[in-house]
Amino acid sequence: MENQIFELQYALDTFYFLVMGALVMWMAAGFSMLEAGLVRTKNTAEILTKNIGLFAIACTMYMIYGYDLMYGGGALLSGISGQGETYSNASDFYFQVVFVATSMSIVSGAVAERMKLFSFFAFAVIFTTIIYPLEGSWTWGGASVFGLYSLSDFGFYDFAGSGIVHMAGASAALAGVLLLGPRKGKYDEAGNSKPILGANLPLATLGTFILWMGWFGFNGGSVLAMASKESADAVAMVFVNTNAAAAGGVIAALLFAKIWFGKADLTMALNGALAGLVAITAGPDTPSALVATLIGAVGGILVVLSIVWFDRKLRIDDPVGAISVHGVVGLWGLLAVPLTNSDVTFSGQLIGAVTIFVWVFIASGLVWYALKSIMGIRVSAEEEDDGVDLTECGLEAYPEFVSK
Amino acid sequence: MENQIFELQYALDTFYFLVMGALVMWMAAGFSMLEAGLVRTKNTAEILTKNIGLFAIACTMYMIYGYDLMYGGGALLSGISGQGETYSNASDFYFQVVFVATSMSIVSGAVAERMKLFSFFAFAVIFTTIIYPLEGSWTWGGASVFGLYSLSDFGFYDFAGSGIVHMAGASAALAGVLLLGPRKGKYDEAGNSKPILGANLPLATLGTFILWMGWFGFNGGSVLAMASKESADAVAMVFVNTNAAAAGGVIAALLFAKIWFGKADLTMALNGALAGLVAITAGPDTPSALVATLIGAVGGILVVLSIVWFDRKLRIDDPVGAISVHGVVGLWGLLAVPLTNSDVTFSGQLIGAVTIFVWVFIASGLVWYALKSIMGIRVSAEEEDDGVDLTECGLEAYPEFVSK
Amino acid sequence: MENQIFELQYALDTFYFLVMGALVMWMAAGFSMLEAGLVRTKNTAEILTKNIGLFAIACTMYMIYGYDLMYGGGALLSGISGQGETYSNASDFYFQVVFVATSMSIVSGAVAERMKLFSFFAFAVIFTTIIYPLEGSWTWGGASVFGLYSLSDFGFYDFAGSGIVHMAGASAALAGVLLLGPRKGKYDEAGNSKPILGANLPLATLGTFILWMGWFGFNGGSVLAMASKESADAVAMVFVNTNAAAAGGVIAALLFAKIWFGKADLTMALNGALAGLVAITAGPDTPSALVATLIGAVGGILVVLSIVWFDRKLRIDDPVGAISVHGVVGLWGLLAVPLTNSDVTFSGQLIGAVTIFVWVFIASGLVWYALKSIMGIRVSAEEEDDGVDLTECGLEAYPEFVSK
Amino acid sequence: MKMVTAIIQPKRLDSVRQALSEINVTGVTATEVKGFGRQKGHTELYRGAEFVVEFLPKVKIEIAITKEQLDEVIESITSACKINGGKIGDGKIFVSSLEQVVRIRTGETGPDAV
Amino acid sequence: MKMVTAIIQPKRLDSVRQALSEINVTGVTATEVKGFGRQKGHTELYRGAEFVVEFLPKVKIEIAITKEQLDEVIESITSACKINGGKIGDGKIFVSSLEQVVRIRTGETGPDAV
Amino acid sequence: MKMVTAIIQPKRLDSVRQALSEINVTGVTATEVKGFGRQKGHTELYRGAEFVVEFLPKVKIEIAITKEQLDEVIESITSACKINGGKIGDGKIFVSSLEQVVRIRTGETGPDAV
Ligand SMILES: Nc1ncnc2c1ncn2[C@@H]1O[C@H](COP(=O)(O)OP(=O)(O)O)[C@@H](O)[C@H]1O
Ligand SMILES: Nc1ncnc2c1ncn2[C@@H]1O[C@H](COP(=O)(O)OP(=O)(O)O)[C@@H](O)[C@H]1O
Ligand SMILES: Nc1ncnc2c1ncn2[C@@H]1O[C@H](COP(=O)(O)OP(=O)(O)O)[C@@H](O)[C@H]1O
Repeated sequence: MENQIFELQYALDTFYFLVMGALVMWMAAGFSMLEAGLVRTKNTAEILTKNIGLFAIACTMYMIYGYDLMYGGGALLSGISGQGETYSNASDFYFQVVFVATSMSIVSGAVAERMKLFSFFAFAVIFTTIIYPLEGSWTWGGASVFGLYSLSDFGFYDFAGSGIVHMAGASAALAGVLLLGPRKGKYDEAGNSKPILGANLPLATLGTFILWMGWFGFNGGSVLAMASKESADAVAMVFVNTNAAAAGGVIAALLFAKIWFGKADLTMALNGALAGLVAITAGPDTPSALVATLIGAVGGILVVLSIVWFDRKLRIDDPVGAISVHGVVGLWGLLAVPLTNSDVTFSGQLIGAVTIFVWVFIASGLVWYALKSIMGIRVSAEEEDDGVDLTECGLEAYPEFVSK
Repeated sequence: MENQIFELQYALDTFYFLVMGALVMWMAAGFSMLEAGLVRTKNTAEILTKNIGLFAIACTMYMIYGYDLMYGGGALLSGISGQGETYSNASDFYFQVVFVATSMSIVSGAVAERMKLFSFFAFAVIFTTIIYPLEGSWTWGGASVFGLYSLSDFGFYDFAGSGIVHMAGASAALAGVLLLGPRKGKYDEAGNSKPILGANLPLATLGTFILWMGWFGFNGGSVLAMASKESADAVAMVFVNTNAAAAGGVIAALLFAKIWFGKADLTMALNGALAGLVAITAGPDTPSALVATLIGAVGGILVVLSIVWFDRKLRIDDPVGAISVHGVVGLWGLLAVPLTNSDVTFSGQLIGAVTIFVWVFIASGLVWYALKSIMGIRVSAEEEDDGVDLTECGLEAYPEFVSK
Repeated sequence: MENQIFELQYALDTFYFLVMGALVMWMAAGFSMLEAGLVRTKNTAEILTKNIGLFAIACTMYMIYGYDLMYGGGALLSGISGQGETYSNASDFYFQVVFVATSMSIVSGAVAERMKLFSFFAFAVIFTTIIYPLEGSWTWGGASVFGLYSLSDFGFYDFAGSGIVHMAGASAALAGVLLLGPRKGKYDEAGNSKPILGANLPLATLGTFILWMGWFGFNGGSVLAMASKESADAVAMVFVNTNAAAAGGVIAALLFAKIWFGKADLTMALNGALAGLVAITAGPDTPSALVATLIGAVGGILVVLSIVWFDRKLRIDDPVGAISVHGVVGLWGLLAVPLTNSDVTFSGQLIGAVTIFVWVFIASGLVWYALKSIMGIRVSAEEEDDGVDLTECGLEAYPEFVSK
Repeated sequence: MKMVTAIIQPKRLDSVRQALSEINVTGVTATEVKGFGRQKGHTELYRGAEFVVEFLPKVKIEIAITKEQLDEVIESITSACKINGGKIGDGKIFVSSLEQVVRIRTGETGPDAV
Repeated sequence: MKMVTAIIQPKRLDSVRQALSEINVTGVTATEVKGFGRQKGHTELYRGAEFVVEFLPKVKIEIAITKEQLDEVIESITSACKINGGKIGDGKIFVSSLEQVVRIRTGETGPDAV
Repeated sequence: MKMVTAIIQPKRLDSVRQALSEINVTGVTATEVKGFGRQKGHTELYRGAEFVVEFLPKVKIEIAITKEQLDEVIESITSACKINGGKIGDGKIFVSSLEQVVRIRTGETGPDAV
């Protein structure tokens, strides 16, 4: 009978992992819709192709080698057909694999509308096989950083991956964007930023809601256990805080945009929701719901400032604001943890953040650079004018609609 | 070991609440897409902003005070960081908070295309902090109505909220619409109704499917327990009946529209699905699947009649049919309970319905009226012509598409 | 206490069924969006109506009689209000009913843009009441084929329905398409295929992601149990393999299309994902993740070949590629099982496949033929030119957009 | 015969159509266009960056008429579009000469075909 | 030089294009428009309320040609659009005079540029 | 008065608009059209089947001007659209005569109304 109880606990934990993982998988649709809504019509089919392609690549490469590098267990999942200790190993892999896809998804938005599709896929192969898994091995995997130091010694804490997943994706994106340059027409000769409007805001909004929903799996699943009173309470609190932070992000971004721009800019409200979610991801377990709302709200304000700052001051062209949402706010998420978690220090968080950023940024930069030399990473100016849908995919996203 | 079993039960019930709650949260996306599809292009970005904003407001205000008013436990969730008896308190809050957001979502569709965005948000603050929670305290909360009488004494029964959530939202919407008046151009001088076509029916259909899916959480979660044979059977039956009623609503509305109008009006099929769902929500636990189908089918016919009646006879302009779907059919749902549940009486249901309607309608009317006096609730005629997207949000939903 | 443990297991299994079923229900939205994205604007509202209508019909007819025919238990679910042995009977019905809807959904895409709406609904009634349930009774139901032979004697194995659900739907579609003929303008006098472009690829992509997500319920739920270590491990492995096969399908289809056509055709990537999913559905329980990826990849290549072959060689006009995705790849899925499951033989699989195909194709053909004689199945050439949205539904999907 | 082309505010299309049918104009073709005249576009903010909406949405209507109808048609369009004494953006009317008109259905040509 | 403008049923665009290429017309511009002539819109029901679809979707094609090509072009369009002896809605052709044509690429002008 | 109609590449719209405002053209109307001239469409593959994209997306701009402005306007459009010495697809300009122009707002007519 003891065994039956164990089996039930095992089954519940496994089931919990699978349901949470399915929600995270759903985030792939969220990123696709968000990005498809924020680019121009002529680049829509390509970004959809990019998103479904990168998800498939991430799932395959992480299965082949990435999971082994991050957590051990053998390439090709050789070690996970067997059973786990308190839940099925396969469910753990399933939950982890959708995380690497999330991190990769962040990149696709930032490099949108001008990157060669297959260069992007080549990058995705390396990012999901090595760059992310190695960084993941230092953090969640517990390995030491190139044998030099161990992040756990500094008490680095990143509950569900504000840094490990989101800032990592943003760091890779930043490296790519720097090498790629802004979209044609984004800055005039005087260096003034010229807005390029997203073509389909209902899609972008849908994407945001999908991400919001999926994030319950992202954070909720990161408790890694459900089948006890303690873990059940923890998961429930994580759900509440995740939701609260997203709500705080929306309200703050909306009000802030209204005050600053005089208009309730929908795209900023969407970025605010995502910023709230990214902000709470490093520590959704310790704050109260009110504090979670505030952490999200700070994220919501930060993201508006950061998007404008990247766009107008740094002249870094990030069509969907991915670097701000996942990078800048990801960092804020890491640094906010010590506010409510006394086991965590600012310095430890900073060391972790720097470690992740330096590794991912440099490694990604080198890979982008190599790809640039070998196959090129940017489409020609003429192809950019015509839209990458035609040149990369040979079709249009809305062939019947009259569009610019 | 007994404790282990208790913990497992506790974990399963908590997990069940969280999964059901995530489905209900997902309904926010459903309302957004439904409404975005049924308004004109020029008002699409604004209604998306309204929907994501109201969800955030509902989550925050209910956390700050609404939950306390409805169920006690302290403002700011001070009482719920602790643990529950048979499931986590936090999971209960999570499940409840998405209900208030649902009720609020109903309003946004009815007042679409002409209301000031920030007046709407102001209303949302009051509705989700006081109007809905107070009404909820009388019903699910068990408190007496202003100390006068107690609905439980009349055996009022509203399983998942046909009245408490849906009719309540519709009552608030009705009060708003009456003060707001119809959209410009909706009625000609002779008082003839002029249709204003929804701009994007695939979005509206997507929204309906999202709501359908989310409703399994809405009704299924309202059993409030999963971890016993009895409750598991109950939840399963609720799922079956919820699905059956929606199906009945679709078929009835489609056939009825085909016979009446000569065409299989898609928008009526969508309203039919929602009507089926609203109709069964007051009592998805007692009917057989066949009876549930019929209850839904009656809802599907009612909704077609009601939409036409409101539009052409009463000249109340409700762009998405929210008052009919959630109000009229919500009432039908309440009154249908005694048909299959012998513990419930028509009179009890009627008293409950009247109580909810009177309170929400009057309280909302006063708030709308106050807002009208203070900040105005309607955009100017010129702004309405140009579309609220430009004037309220400063952007267009589909900036590249040529539209009216 | 033993009883408590039993109740917990019962509750967990029931809950698992319901969650998996909700995911499968969600596939209805996936098919709707996929098909709405792949037809022309002028036929979009009608295909949405078709999809929500068929889902409602499937749910109602299977409740009235289909479930009884397939698994026994009495018409009108008379036998299932009671309780099950290890899980609630109602949850089993819920899980099964969304399968018949899936099978029916496959048909709607293939006959799109030219079929009469109500003839389609009439077919749906018969397919979901008799044709599918009878076939299902021979396979999952365990009954003998017209008293002649029993598929279980041949060891026929179809885990979640590559053949029973997907190939069956495709067989019914093929019979319909043959009687219906190609869309006007699809082939010129010389018999050359003229592409007819899908009008909204973001919708089609969304639909694919929805199906991908829903498929975890489709395959994962088909383990039919969760509440033991063994079944939990099995469900987890099924999730991993389902995901791996879809990923393999995307990569293979994308690369193959890139090599063959010179372009990364998004629609082929989408079909590749679905092909991967269909391919693994007959046996997601036995392969390793790597082998599952390969089974999906073969599906991805097959689907590209098959779509081109049906279109250009056989001149069978299947607007969304349903016959290739679900039929051809469904067969591949059945035949791939013996590769990793030693209890299964090629011959057994072939006999099962032929049985399903012959029955469904002939029975459906007769029904289509009868409908053609009685009420006609094809709209007039003029109606086809104008688009079925106007003639069947009396409205346009995007009334404001200027479209062809 | 004359071709009258008017560029008007989209929101006036309905009243123009009514005004024209009152004077028995039996054919109109409308196109969605973007334009600017004296009415320059306005400045908008998108994600915090300013931009000028150069082209504003307009509707172009084309009406083929006989010489005799010309003044009445111009008058009719003008009064349907000139609101509150005339505001920038109210629109513009262009008149050119038509050499031939053919009604495909009947093959009629000239003023009869208009 | 002449500018021929035809308003046709969208479903005829393909046949017109073919008919024109058979008589060596080398340039065509097409616009999606809405219009009404003798063919009045029909009444539809939306959510139970009647409304008249005033403007029907049409395609406008513009073809710049030399004077010599005029009759042939009109003939060609007419026969591609007149179906079953002529139905209301088949369309209308307008001809006006062109003073100048310039091919941007080469700078050619006049009939050579057409 | 003249009506200048130019069919150009969509991507040139911005430079044409700028070029025109430099020579003080105060009104422009733009329409999204599809067209072909010498530049024939290209062949695409969709789901493995070849098809010819007959009509390519273009923008039509219409500019009403006085006779005096004509040469300058043609020159200005030409130089904004002729890229790299002229490529097929660069576009075409049509000029016709305008008999009358009316500014609705003020009722002005003739050259003053342009
Ligand atoms: N000279 C012109 N050439 C072409 N179109 C013009 C011209 N002037 C005005 N238009 C069109 O008419 C529309 C309305 O012009 P408007 O701003 O009312 O003109 P005005 O200069 O008389 O105030 C413009 O948006 C533009 O599409
Ligand atoms: N007088 C007109 N002026 C402008 N456009 C016209 C006129 N008459 C017809 N049209 C255009 O031609 C289209 C086809 O007209 P149609 O109904 O076939 O004409 P009719 O039957 O009167 O000859 C109309 O939809 C409209 O766009
Ligand atoms: N004869 C014509 N009549 C109408 N439109 C034309 C004609 N010739 C060209 N066009 C329009 O001009 C556009 C650009 O033509 P282009 O291919 O650059 O012409 P060219 O023949 O000078 O190379 C075409 O896409 C078409 O819309």
